[in-house]
Amino acid sequence: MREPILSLRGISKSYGPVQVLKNVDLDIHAGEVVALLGENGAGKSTLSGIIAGSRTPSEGSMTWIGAPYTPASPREAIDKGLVLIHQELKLLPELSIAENVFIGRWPMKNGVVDRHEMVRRAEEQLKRLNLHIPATRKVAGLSTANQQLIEIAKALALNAKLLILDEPTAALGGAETEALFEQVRKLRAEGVGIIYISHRMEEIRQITDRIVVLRDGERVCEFADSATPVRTIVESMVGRSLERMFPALPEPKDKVVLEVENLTGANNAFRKVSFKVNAGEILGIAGLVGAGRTELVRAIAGADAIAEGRVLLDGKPLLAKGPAGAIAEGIVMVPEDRKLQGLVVAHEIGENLIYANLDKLGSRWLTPGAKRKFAKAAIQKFGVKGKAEQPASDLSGGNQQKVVIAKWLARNPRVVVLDEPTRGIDVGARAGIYDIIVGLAREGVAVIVVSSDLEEVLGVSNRILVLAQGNQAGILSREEANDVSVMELATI
Amino acid sequence: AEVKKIGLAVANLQANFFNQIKQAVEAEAKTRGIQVVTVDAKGDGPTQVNQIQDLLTQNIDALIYIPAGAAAATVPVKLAKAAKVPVINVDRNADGAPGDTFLATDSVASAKAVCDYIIKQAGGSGNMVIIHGQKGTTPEVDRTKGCMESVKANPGVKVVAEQWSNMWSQDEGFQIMQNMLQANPDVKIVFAQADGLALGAAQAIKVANPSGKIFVGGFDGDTAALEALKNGVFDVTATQQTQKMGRTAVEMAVKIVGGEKVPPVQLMDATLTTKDNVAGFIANHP
Amino acid sequence: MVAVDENGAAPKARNPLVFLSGATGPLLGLILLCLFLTFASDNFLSLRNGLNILDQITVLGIMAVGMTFVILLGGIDLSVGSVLALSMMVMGWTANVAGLPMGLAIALALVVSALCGLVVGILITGFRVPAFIATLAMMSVARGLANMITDGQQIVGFPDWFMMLAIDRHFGVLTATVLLMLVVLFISWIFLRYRAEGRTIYAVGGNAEVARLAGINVSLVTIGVYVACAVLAGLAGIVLAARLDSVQPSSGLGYELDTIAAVVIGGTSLSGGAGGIGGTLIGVLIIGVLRNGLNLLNVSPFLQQVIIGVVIVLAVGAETLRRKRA
Amino acid sequence: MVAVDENGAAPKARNPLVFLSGATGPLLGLILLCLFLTFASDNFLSLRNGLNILDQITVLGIMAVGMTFVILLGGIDLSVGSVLALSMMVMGWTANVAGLPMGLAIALALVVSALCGLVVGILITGFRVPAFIATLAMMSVARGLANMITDGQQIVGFPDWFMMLAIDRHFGVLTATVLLMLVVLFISWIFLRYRAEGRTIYAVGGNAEVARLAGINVSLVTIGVYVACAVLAGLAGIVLAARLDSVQPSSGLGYELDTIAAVVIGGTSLSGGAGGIGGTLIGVLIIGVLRNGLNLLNVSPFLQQVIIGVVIVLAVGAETLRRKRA
Ligand SMILES: Nc1ncnc2c1ncn2[C@@H]1O[C@H](COP(=O)(O)OP(=O)(O)OP(=O)(O)O)[C@@H](O)[C@H]1O
Ligand SMILES: Nc1ncnc2c1ncn2[C@@H]1O[C@H](COP(=O)(O)OP(=O)(O)OP(=O)(O)O)[C@@H](O)[C@H]1O
Ligand SMILES: O[C@@H]1[C@H](O)[C@H](O)CO[C@H]1O
Ligand SMILES: [Mg+2]
Ligand SMILES: [Mg+2]
Repeated sequence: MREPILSLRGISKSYGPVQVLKNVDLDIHAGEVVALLGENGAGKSTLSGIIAGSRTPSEGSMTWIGAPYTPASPREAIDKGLVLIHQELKLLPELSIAENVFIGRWPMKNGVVDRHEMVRRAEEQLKRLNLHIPATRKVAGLSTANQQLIEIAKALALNAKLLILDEPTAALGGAETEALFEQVRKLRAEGVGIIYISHRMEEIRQITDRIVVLRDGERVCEFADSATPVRTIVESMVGRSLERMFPALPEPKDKVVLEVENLTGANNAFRKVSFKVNAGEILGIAGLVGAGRTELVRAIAGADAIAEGRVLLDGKPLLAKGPAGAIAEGIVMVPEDRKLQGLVVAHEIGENLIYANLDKLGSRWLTPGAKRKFAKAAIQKFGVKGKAEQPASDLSGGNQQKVVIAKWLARNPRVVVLDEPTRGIDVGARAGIYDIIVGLAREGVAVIVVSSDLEEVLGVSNRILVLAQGNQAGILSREEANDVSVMELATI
Repeated sequence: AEVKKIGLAVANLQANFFNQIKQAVEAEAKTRGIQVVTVDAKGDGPTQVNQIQDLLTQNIDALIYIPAGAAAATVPVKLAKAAKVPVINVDRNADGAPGDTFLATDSVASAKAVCDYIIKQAGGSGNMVIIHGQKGTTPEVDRTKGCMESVKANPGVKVVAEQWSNMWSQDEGFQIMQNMLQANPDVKIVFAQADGLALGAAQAIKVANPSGKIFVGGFDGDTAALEALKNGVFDVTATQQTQKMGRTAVEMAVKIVGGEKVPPVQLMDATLTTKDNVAGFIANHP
Repeated sequence: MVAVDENGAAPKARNPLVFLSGATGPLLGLILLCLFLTFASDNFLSLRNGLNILDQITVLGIMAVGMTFVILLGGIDLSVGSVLALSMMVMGWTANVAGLPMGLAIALALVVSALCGLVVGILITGFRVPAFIATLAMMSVARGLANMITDGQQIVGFPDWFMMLAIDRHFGVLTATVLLMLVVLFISWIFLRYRAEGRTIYAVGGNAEVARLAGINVSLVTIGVYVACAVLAGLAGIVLAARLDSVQPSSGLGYELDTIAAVVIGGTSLSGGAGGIGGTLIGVLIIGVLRNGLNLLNVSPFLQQVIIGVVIVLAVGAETLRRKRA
Repeated sequence: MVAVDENGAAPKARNPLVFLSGATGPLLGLILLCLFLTFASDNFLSLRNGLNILDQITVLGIMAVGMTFVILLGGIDLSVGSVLALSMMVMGWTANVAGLPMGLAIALALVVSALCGLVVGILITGFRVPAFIATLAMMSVARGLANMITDGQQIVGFPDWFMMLAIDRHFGVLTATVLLMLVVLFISWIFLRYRAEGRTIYAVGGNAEVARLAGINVSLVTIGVYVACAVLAGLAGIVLAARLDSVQPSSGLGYELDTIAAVVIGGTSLSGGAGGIGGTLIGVLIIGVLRNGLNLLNVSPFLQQVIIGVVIVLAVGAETLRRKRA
C-alpha cells in the first residue's frame, strides 16, 4: 500500500474540562478525497484546525510526508502545503478580491507589491471557478456565494498538497457547487490529498472516495466505498436509527394569510414579485445563488426597504415600517446568518430568547424567575440542548438555530420566514428543524422557506416559487416540482 | 502649639513660579525640622479640593494654599477652618473666604512698571496685545489692572487683542501669540502676564519673523526666563520674591499656630528686571 | 431613562455577588489596595477618610453611570467633561446673572445637557457619524459654549443651602450629594438588570443588527442612552458646583478619560454588551481610593501619575488574564 | 518600519487621485474651505500664509502619520501627547543637563519613545489589555516620567542650528521641519501602499483572525505599529522642541484627540482596515487651515471651539452620507 501523505495518531483536544477530540487516527493519501462526517459539534472543524496549524492538539502526533509534523502557526502549515478553507468566511471586506486571494503572500517585484501581477493571477484563479468579476473589486457587497468562491480561489492559489474544505458548499448553489467539484476532481488527478467536510449527503456520494465518521470527538467508523447507503452513514453519525427526514405535510387551509403584490426591492435585487401564502401552507423559494431570495424575504419581514409594491396580511396592507412593524403584525424571520443576525452569541440563551419578546412578558420588569420560566418553556418545547444561563456560543449550530426559531414562536406569529434554516446543520438536527417547520404549518401558520438545498425545498414545501436573477420565474405545485423542473426555471 | 507637619497645596507644579515656591517652602521647613506634604492640583480646582481633604485627614498643623482655579478658591479654606487648621494663602486669594494671611507680590504696581517699560521702549505708541493668565485668578486680575493703568496713560497705545491662558504655560503663550500675529501682523507691544507665556510669545514672534521689532514684557522671574532675558530673547520681567514668599509662608504658619497675630495681607515688591540687572537675579534669586 | 416602576419589586438575588457580574477581579484588586493602604498609612482606615473618599468620588461616580450605559451600548462619550462644564455655566448664569430661582437654574442646566446628548444621538443614528467623532465634536462645541456664556469668567457665590448639599453630613454620615450618587447607582443597577429597557441596551450593545431584527428600535435606544449619559454629566456638574461653591467653564477638562477608565476597570467591555453598574462602582472606588491613598502616603505628584497608569493596566490586565485562563 | 527598498520604484498610479483612496469627500471640503477663506480674508491666499500653515501643521502631521498606522490596524493611541512630552524632556535633559551632543540626545529621545510603544504593544498583544486602556495608562505614565526628569521644570536654550531647523526657510520656501514632515508622509504612503508590511497592516486591521490564519504574525505587526506610532510622536516632540526652542513636560496635553480627529476626518475608519495617508494629509490640512482661517478672520477663541466641532462633524458626516448614497 502507498504511504499516506498525512498521518494522525492519537490526536486529542480538550478545552478546559471539555474533551472535544478523543484519540483520533486518520491517514490521507495523495490523490484521494476523504469525507469527514459527523454531527454538529462532532469535532470536524477542530480536527481541521489542528491539521492546519491554527490549533494545537492536547495529545497525539502527526506526520507529514514522512516527517514529524507539529505546526506552530498557520503560516508553517501553509508553507508546507497544508491549506484549510474555513467554515466561516474569512475575507477582508475593505480590500480588493486580488489582495484577499494573496493575503500574506503578495507577489513582489523590486521590494514592492506587484499589483498588476497580483490581479492577473487572482483573476486566473477566479476563472477556474467560473467567476468572471474583476479582481480589483472590493469584497464588501459581494454575495455570500461569491465570497465563498473567492475563499476557494484563495486556497487554490496556494498550490496545496493537502486541501481541507470545511463545508465549502453551505453557501453555494448547484452551479457553483459543480464548478467547485470540477476543480476538486482536477486537484485529485494532480495528486492533491483532500479532506471534504459537508452535511449534504448527496455531495459525499458525488465527490468522495472514502468516508470517515466522527461522533462526539471519536472516530467511530470508516466506509471505504462512497456508495454506502446514506441511511447507514447517517445512523453511524447520530448513533441511532433515523426513520425519515421529512415529515408528511398537512393540507393548507383555504384562507390567504400573506399576499405579496408586485414587490420590487430597493436595490433592484428582485423585481415585481407576486404570490400568496395560505394558512398552514409552506411556500418554498428556490433559485440560484444571488437570485435575490434573501433580499425578497428580508423586504417582506421589514428588514430592508421596499421600492415598489406592497405586502398584505389578511388582505390589509402592512403600514408599519421596519422589522418592529412587521413583527408587531405577526411576520417574523429566521435570518440567513444566525451568528451575525440571529443571535447575540456572547449572551445567555435565556437573554436571547427574551430580546424578541420584551413586549410579551406581561411586564416591563424582568425578574430572574419570570425570565427563567420563559426560557425554560421555549427550550423544552424545541428540545434545545442547553440551559438558559449558558451563553449561546456554547451551543452547536443546530441548537443555535433552534434558539433563533424558538425566540419567535413564543409570539404566536402569523407568518414565519426561514432563510436557509439548515445551513451548516447536521442531518440529525435537520430532521428536528423540519419537524418544527411542518409543526408550524399544522398550527395554521403561513411559512416561507428559502433554501439553496434543492432536496430540502422539495421535501418541505407545498408550493415552490422560483426566482431567476431577481425575476419571478414561476410557481410550481408539489406535484409539478422536481429537481429538473425547478432548475429549468431557475436558469431561465 | 507647635508646627510639626505642613500641607502644601500647589496649583500647578508645571509653572516654574510655583515650583520655586514649593522648593523654598520645603527648604525652609527642613531647616526648622518641619515635615511638608505637597500635592499638585495640575490646575484643576476639584482635584485640589479632594487633595486638601486628604491633607486634612493627615492632621496637618497648617495649610499653605495656592488656589488652582479662580473658582474653587473658597472651599478649601472653609474645609480647613472647619478642621481648625490655619490657612496661609499664597499668590492667590478668594474674596468670600480669605486665608488667615495672604502673601503675594504687589502685582498691580509691578505690572504697571512692566507695561510702562515696554511701552516706553516702543516709543510710547503702537498696537499692543495682552496674553492673560488664568481668567479670574488674583494675579490675572491685578496684573491686568496695573497694565491698563499704564495703557491709559499712553493714548497712542491701542490694545488690539487679548486672550486668556489656562496653565500660564509656554505652549499656550506660543499658540496664542501665533494666532494673534495672524490676525494682527502689525503688533508692536506684547504684555504676557507670566514668563512662561512671554517665552512662548517671544518664540512665536521669532518664528513669524516680523519686519519690525516687537517688545515683549513678562512677569515672574522664572529661572529659564532670566537666562532668556540675558540673551535678549525678550525685554523685561518683574522678578517676584519666590524664595522670600516660601520662607515667609512657613514662618507665618509657625506664628499663627503659636498664637501670634499676623497681618491679613502681606504684599511684596517685584523688581523690574532687564538685560542690565538680570545677572544678579540669576546668581541669587530673591 | 432611569425611572423605576413603583409596583415592581426587585427580586432576591440568588448569589450575593450577583451585582458584580464579571467584576470579581477588580473587586479583589480593590480589597488588596485597601488592605495595603490600611497597613501603609495610619490615616487610611477611618470613618472620616472613608466619607472623604465618598465625597471625592461623587462627580466621577455619577458620570461613570452614564458612561456605563454608553459603553454597554458599544459606544463611547468623549463629551462628558465639556457637558459637565456647560451644565455648570448654564446653572450659574441662570441663578446668578439672570437671577432666577436655583431650582429652575438646575432644571435648565439638565435640559441643556439633555439637548447635547440628543444632538450626539441624532448624529450617530441619523447621520452615521461614529460615536467617537460625534462626541469629540460635542466636546469642542459644548466647551466653546460654556466659555461663551460668561466670556470665560467664573461665577461664584450660590445660596448657602446649595453648598451645604456637598458639606452637611446628615446623621453625621452622608452628604446630600453622596446620597444622590448612591441613589443614581442603585436605580441604574435595577434599571439595567431588571427593566426591559435595560436589557435592550445589552441587546443592542451585543449585536445591533440582531437587536434590530428582533424588533428593537435601535436608534431610539441609542439616542436615549446618549441623552441619559449627558443628563448624568450635567447632574455631575451640579454636584461639582455645590462642592466648589462656584462654576467655571474650564471645569471637567479631561474627565472623559477618567470616567471611561473607571468603567473599563470595572469590567465593562469596550466592545459593548457585557458589564454593569456593580463593576463601575468598583472601578470608581479603585480610582478614588488610589488617589486618596497616594496623597495620604505622600507620594510625589509626578510619581502618582506613573502609579495610576500602572494600576489601571494591572486592574484591566489581571481581569483579562483571569478570564482567559478560566 | 518606514524603510523603503532603494531599488523599488513605485509603479505608476493609473488614477491621479489614487493616493486619496476614499478621501475625496474631505478633499472637496478642504477646497471649499480654502475658497471661502480666500474670499473672506485678504491675508489667506498668499505664499507666506501657506508656508505658515505648513509650519503650523508639522507636529500634528507627523503624529497623525503614526496614528494612521494605529487606526488602520483597528487600534487607538491616547499616549501620543505624553510620549511627545517625554521625548522632548529626554532630549532636553540629555543635551542641556547631561551635556551630551544634540544628535545623541535626539537618538536617545527616539529610543525612549520606541520603548513606550513597545510596552504598549506588549500589553496589547501579550496581556490582551484593550488598546484604549493600554495607551490611556501609558498616557499617564509617560506624562509622569516626563515631569520627573526635571521635577516639572522646563529646559530652554538649545544650539542655534537646532532652532533654525524650524525657522530657516531653505530656498525661501521650506523649513527643515516641514521637509521632514513631507518626507515622513511620502515614505509612509509608499510603505502602506506598496510594501508587503504595509499591506499586512490593512489585513490585520480588516480582521486580525483572518490575518492570523493567513499566516501573518499579528502580534509582531501590532507591536511594530505601536512602536512606529510612538517613535513618530517622539519625532514630533523633537520638531516641537525646535519650534519652541525649549522643552517642557506639559507639552502635548490633549494632542491625542486632535491627532485622532485629523486621521478620521481624512477618511480612515476607526474600525480599521480602510483609509490611508493621503486622507490623513487632508485631515491635517483641514484642521490647520481651519485654525489659521479662524484666526485670520479674528474669530474669538471660544467661538473657534464651537466652529471646529461643527466642522469635524460636517467633514465626517458628509463623507459617510456620500458613501451611504453611493
Ligand atoms: N474555543 C473553544 N472553547 C471551547 N469549546 C470549543 C471551542 N471551539 C470548539 N469547541 C467545542 O468543540 C466541539 C467541536 O466543535 P467543532 O467546531 O470542531 O465541531 P464541528 O464538527 O465542526 O461542527 P459543525 O458541523 O457544527 O461545524 C463543540 O462542542 C464546540 O462547542
Ligand atoms: N450588500 C450588498 N450590496 C450590493 N449587492 C448585494 C448586496 N447583498 C446582495 N447583493 C446582491 O444582490 C443580489 C441578490 O442577493 P441575495 O443575497 O438576495 O441572493 P440569494 O438568492 O438569497 O442568494 P444567497 O444564497 O447568496 O443568499 C446578488 O446579486 C448579490 O450579489
Ligand atoms: O503669579 C503666578 C505666576 O505668574 C505663575 O506663572 C502662574 O500663576 C500665577 O498665579
Ligand atoms: Mg465545523
Ligand atoms: Mg440568501
